[in-house]
Amino acid sequence: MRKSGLAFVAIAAMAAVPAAAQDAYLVGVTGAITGPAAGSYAPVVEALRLYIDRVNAAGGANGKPIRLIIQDDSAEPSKAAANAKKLLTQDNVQLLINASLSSTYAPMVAEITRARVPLLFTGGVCPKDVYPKANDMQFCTTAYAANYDSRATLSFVKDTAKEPVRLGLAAMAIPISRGEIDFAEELSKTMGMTPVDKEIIPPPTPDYTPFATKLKDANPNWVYSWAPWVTQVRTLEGLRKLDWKGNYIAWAHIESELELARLKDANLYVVGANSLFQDNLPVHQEILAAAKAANVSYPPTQMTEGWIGGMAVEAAMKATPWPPTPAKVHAAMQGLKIDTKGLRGGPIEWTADNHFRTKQYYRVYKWDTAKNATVLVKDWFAYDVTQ
Amino acid sequence: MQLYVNIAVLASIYALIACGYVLIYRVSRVLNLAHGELMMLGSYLLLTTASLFTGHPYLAFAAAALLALVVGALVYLFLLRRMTGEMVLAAVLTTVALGILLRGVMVLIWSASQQYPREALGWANPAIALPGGARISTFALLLILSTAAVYLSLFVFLRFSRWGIRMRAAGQNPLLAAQRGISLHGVYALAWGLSTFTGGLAGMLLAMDSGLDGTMVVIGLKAFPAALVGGLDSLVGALLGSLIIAAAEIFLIHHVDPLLSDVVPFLVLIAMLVIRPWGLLGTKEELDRV
Amino acid sequence: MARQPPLSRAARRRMTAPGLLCERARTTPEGVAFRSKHLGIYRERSWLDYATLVARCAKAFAGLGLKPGDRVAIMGDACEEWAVCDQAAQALGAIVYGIYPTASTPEIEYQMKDGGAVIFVAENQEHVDRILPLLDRLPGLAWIVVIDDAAMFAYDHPKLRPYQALIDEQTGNLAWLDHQARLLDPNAPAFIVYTSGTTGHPKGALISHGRHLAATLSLVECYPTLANRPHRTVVYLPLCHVLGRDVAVTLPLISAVVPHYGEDVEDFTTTLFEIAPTVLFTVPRYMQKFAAQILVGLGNSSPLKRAVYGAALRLARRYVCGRWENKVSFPIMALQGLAHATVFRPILNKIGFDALELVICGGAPLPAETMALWHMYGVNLVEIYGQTEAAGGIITGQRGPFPRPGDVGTAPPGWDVRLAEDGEVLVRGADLFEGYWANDEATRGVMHEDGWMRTGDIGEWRDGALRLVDRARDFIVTSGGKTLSPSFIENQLRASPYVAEAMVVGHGRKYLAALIEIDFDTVSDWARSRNVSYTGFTSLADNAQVTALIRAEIDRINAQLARVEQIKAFRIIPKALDPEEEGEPVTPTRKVKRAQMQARFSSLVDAMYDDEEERLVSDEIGGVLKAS
Amino acid sequence: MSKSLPRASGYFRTSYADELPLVQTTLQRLSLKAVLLALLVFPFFATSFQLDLACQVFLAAIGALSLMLLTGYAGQVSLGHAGLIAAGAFTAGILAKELNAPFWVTIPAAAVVGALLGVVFGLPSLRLRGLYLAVSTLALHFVVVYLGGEYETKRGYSTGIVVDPPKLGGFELIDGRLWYFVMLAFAVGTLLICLNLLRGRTGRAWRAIHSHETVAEALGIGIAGYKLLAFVVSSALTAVAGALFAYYRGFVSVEAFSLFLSIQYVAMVIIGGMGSLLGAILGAVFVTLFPYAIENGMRLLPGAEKLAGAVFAVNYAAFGLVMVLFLVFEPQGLVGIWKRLQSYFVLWPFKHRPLASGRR
Repeated sequence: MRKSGLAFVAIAAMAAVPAAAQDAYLVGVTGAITGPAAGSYAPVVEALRLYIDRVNAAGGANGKPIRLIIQDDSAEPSKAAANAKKLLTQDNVQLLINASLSSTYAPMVAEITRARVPLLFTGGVCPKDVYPKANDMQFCTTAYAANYDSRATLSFVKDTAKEPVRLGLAAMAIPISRGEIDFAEELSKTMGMTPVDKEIIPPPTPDYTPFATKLKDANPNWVYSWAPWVTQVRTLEGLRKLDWKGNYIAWAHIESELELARLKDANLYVVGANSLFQDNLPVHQEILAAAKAANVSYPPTQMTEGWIGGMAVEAAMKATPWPPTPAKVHAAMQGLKIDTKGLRGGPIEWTADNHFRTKQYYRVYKWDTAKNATVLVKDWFAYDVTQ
Repeated sequence: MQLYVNIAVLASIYALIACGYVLIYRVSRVLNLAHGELMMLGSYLLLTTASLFTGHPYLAFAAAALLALVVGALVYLFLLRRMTGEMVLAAVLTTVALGILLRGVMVLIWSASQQYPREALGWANPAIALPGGARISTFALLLILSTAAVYLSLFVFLRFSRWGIRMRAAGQNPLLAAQRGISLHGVYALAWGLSTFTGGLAGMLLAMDSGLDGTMVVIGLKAFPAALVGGLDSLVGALLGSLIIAAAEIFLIHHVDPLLSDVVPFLVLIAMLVIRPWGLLGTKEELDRV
Repeated sequence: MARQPPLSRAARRRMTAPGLLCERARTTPEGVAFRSKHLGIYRERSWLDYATLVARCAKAFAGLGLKPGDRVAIMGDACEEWAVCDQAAQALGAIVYGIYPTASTPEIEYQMKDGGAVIFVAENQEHVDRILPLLDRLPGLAWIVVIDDAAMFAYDHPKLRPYQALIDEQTGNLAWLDHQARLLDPNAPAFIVYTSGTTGHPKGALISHGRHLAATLSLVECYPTLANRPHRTVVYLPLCHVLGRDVAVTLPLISAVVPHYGEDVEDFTTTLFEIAPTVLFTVPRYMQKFAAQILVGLGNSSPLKRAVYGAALRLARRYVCGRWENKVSFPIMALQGLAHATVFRPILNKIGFDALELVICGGAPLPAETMALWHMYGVNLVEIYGQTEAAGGIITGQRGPFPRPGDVGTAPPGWDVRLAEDGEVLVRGADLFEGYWANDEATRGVMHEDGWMRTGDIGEWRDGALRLVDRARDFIVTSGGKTLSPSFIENQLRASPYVAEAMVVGHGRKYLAALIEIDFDTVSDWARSRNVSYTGFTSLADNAQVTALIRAEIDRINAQLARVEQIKAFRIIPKALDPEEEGEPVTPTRKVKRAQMQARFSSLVDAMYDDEEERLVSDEIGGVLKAS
Repeated sequence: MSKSLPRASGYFRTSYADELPLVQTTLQRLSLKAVLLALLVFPFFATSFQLDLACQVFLAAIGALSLMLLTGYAGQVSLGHAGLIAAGAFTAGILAKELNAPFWVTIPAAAVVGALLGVVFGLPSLRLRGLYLAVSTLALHFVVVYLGGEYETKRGYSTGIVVDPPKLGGFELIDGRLWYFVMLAFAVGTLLICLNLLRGRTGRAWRAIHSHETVAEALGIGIAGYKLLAFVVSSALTAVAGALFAYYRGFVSVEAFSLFLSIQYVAMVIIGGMGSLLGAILGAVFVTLFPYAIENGMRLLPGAEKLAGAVFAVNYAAFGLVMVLFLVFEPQGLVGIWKRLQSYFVLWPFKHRPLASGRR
């Protein structure tokens, strides 16, 4: 009967349901902590946890701790749906957080719409639903803003380019990236640029050179990529390998600070909404100290997004009178103003019909070979989020 | 010209990975679906040895390659050996399960972030200009050379060395081989070791060229159609298959739609399976039932 | 399945079996007469089907020229065609006798000559092969009817007739059969049963229609449940044995017992399991065998299961002692109920015994230990005592339920039983056999003019019940002058699960010794569980560890015996006793023929005494040799 | 693999029709009733999360049963199961989205699409066997997923197609308990379809093909027809599961149908125990619930809170480990354990069946 022991252990473990403590604000998190996409989302969850730990150590919100219940969805939509169901119905969380790939959004939205619990996106791209006129239940803190990002990038390109822009575009073969790059392609035409080539690159590919070759053959002087960091950087490396000397502009993912220093590429620009650690603001020191204390497995420079997410959670919970209910949290979030302490160009403000932010700020960084350091190319410039 | 260089690079990547599938399938008729994970493990091992032997990059590289060999043999001795006599499908699923286990363990040890073993070893990767205006990165060139070296030594090893002949014998007729006093377990362990070694080598070189993250597993799987098109039990076939798949992929990327590159290897594969199920150079065989 | 109207013996005596069959077919045509497994399913035969089959078979026999008074021999295992042929022949006024399917060729020849059958019904090709070489010496034999002609395609003998074809071409029906049955004289002989004597040639006991029915009624009188409610039973005893005939042919006619035939007698354990009979007629050997299998099976079970079984058995021992005394306290009863539900019932279920209401065991002495064990398991096992010469009835029977083991009960009404001066059991009644077939001398040997019949068994009365001591002539007088009953000791030996057969010797010797046939199944199980390697029966019998096992068994039994009764030496015979083989010292019913056995294994017997002498000597001198 | 005898004594068959009933003994009948009762009562005591788990199990069971039919009985290996589920889900999603089709149209439509795909998936089986066949189905999986992805992107449903809950005369099927019964009904229906197919001529033909194709052909079994039939039936059932998935989760997206899903289904079949419908169900239960079990199990460990960051990697690894252990130590699968457990009680208090030899 030795072999059936396994089964018994499994059954015993199934039977054990953790007792839910009801003296805390309950926040459910589902994120891509394992799986191929984990590199971009696990640090977010880690930072979120660190931040909330600090909040709790400092007395929590309204004298009550905030309890994070974290689930892993490996970026699988069905797992995310199941997680959401569990967090909503078994743990009775008052707020749900998504830190995963965009493919997990739809199933989670379906769940929260039924349960009437607010959903906060902290890891991936902000869905259109949080833009005005916002979906009642969805909120977003992440830097990414579909369409605004491309607008900011292309306007920067237009301002920076000294000659007519022949724009190359690179996307990853996932819908969200393709959609943004398609938008950028159309936008570039209206801005007087010439899109010369668009590469849509399947996610796992052993060699980016073939795509880079095709891109290079179209002879662009600027290449814009808005995709997961892997695709952005590998395409760049492929182009450089082929001796392409043009300018490359990409989205500033959480990895970008370390990557700029690694690549040391004079013509690589990154556009982003977060300030980098080289600014060395007090909040950056705070993050570094916390990460060091907790001995985290991810570089602290990748923790900005999660930290901002934590700030949003803290602010939301502090604005929610005890005892909390999803409705109260929701009401509190409708008019929340989150001070990002310099991590962003301005605060994140939510209104009844704008759950994104009223102003989206951007900055452009690049590597300066002379200084051997990352430098700010363009300081905060903002777009009003209206439509 | 660049196109042909690209084909050469991609084909060598596929070929170096595919020979791992072939080595194991040839001797034990097991399809190792954990090859991608073992490949990734090889590159992570390099990361670790790089930090252990700081300042001695060659030593670190050699140690990692040796470790990969040992890991492969251990995988056979502790796991797949127990699956002899079970359904082939069960053995294949065991390798899948091993892959899942390895993935979890690797995230646990090395986290899921991007890693750059080349920087850890302190090597640069300058591009080299080739005649005809084409360019190739140092490590891509190294990869082509390694693939050539690996295939050459495998041919020599299988044809002339004592253990190589044993391996071929065990692949052709295990029963007869065992009766002739060949230690089947030894041969299988060797095959697993060599397979992981070549896979690990591929992983390391790839990681050196472009970095290391969780997607490497999938790359391991992409080389699989190459092995199958060539014939799962033929090394020359694997080489040829890799070339065909790589060429098809690159021409499609360049002239049709880059998106197709994901599907095309499998379309080529289906076409192959319909025409010659046992592959271009594979042996026609009565395949095992489930 | 209508209840039988209670009919007296006198009324039965005026009937015939074919007549009763017709009556049943008329009154309950749809009632199930028997079920017979064929290609995986139990075909149900209604009384009308049965009667029709018999009618067609009888017509076929008539077509083959069978006349009243002719003899028909049937050789084969129990199967529905056996019963149909038997009834068909009887319906024509012919006299039927069965030949053991395991009989040796000389035995077949003797019985064919002695009985003088004109039709030989063979179950299958195997039996045809036995009879064909004898045909030249059997001029009276006109036809050979083969029941199962599956393997008969290469046979082309003018006397061969396939049963199915014979039946198929006939159009006999109930009315015709009824007509035939009315022509029968109830006092006319119906069949012969050859008694498998342990000495000399078998003798054919001639039994008439009416008396057989009346005698068999004694079973129903003793065990009214047989007629009071529907019962399932399994037919596996050979039909040429009188008990087998009772179960398969006669009892169904006069009670509510429905026989079930298995696909093959060899598979009767499967049949038992599938049918889960409510009554079972059996001989001690099977009950010993089943018990041994259970014990060995339990011995191989896990310690937990064994412990649970052990606890249940201890309880059952207390319960069954009380049960025999008819005083059981309520707590014990409740606990026994628990033990029964959790342990014994699952055990019985495995062999299809869990629905048993009554097990009737006869034919040979049943070891008291075996009976007690079954009582503990909750099986109502009763012992009957009968003889072929009692025409299918029983001389005595334990009524039960759960009678104390050790006796064979009391006589049913209609029999007078008394003991002769030398203790021999004598019986008198109206329904005895007619006499031995063509052997008046033998008949006179057992039938006294005053109506008392000698049974040849030694008995004694104990608490009003008959207790059998021994077969009259089987006594051992040791050289010490002690008169001992070997069968008593042999029964003790046979109660061991590892002993299939035992014969105690010692006539004119200083002490008793035993020849042991090991039970191949249980001993080989035992050997496997202990990694004792063996190749077959002989190597197992030769094995030193097996010898040690048997020695331990004998030592255990010796402890319960008086000093003079103890077995001092034993030998395991190197070969299984096979009744099918010619000249084997065992009857088809596996009774040991003492003289032949002793002659056959004389070297072993002598060795037991020689060896013993040597051992005694060596014991004496052992110290001396070692000292030097 | 003929039908075994009843496990208790006293059940004999007097006609061949008696062999057909699915339950033979009283004990079987009683336990079946108990299981059914438990299944019917469960939703009234379960939390919504448990209901969700149950629904996942039922969905997985439909898929696993149909794969078992194909792999465990007909002997045709398939790694394209996720592709078929995707096909069903996309059929339902697209029809609901584009044509506003009600679910009683989309679900049969999914079955039809599945059946058609089954023919396509099955065609290679006429030439291929074993691993090669598995690989060809794998290739088809990629094709299906590619097409689905193209549809998503081209129509602008970049994060998946949202599918509205099925409506029945103005009543929306959203309640978890109701879904539970719907899923249960579909799962039981699938089980009955499988049972009925397997105990008839079709099932016997499949088993014959599985054991030996040439011999089966010599027996007059139309190999091609029955192989294709296996693929068609299995694919149709799987596609229905996909359509249900689309409605239940309320969305369809290519990311939900990765290769890993196919592997999970193969794992269900093997961990459950090849060649047993019960095995498919047990495998579905195990593979679906096991990750949650590990998660809960990990929580029970001391200092689990400290490990929070590593928990999920450990979960992932543990899933692989348990699969490995199962394959190595329990090649008969869960059904092997179940049978041992069952025979422990059926044979109680014996270890082996006594009198089994049939010798006298």
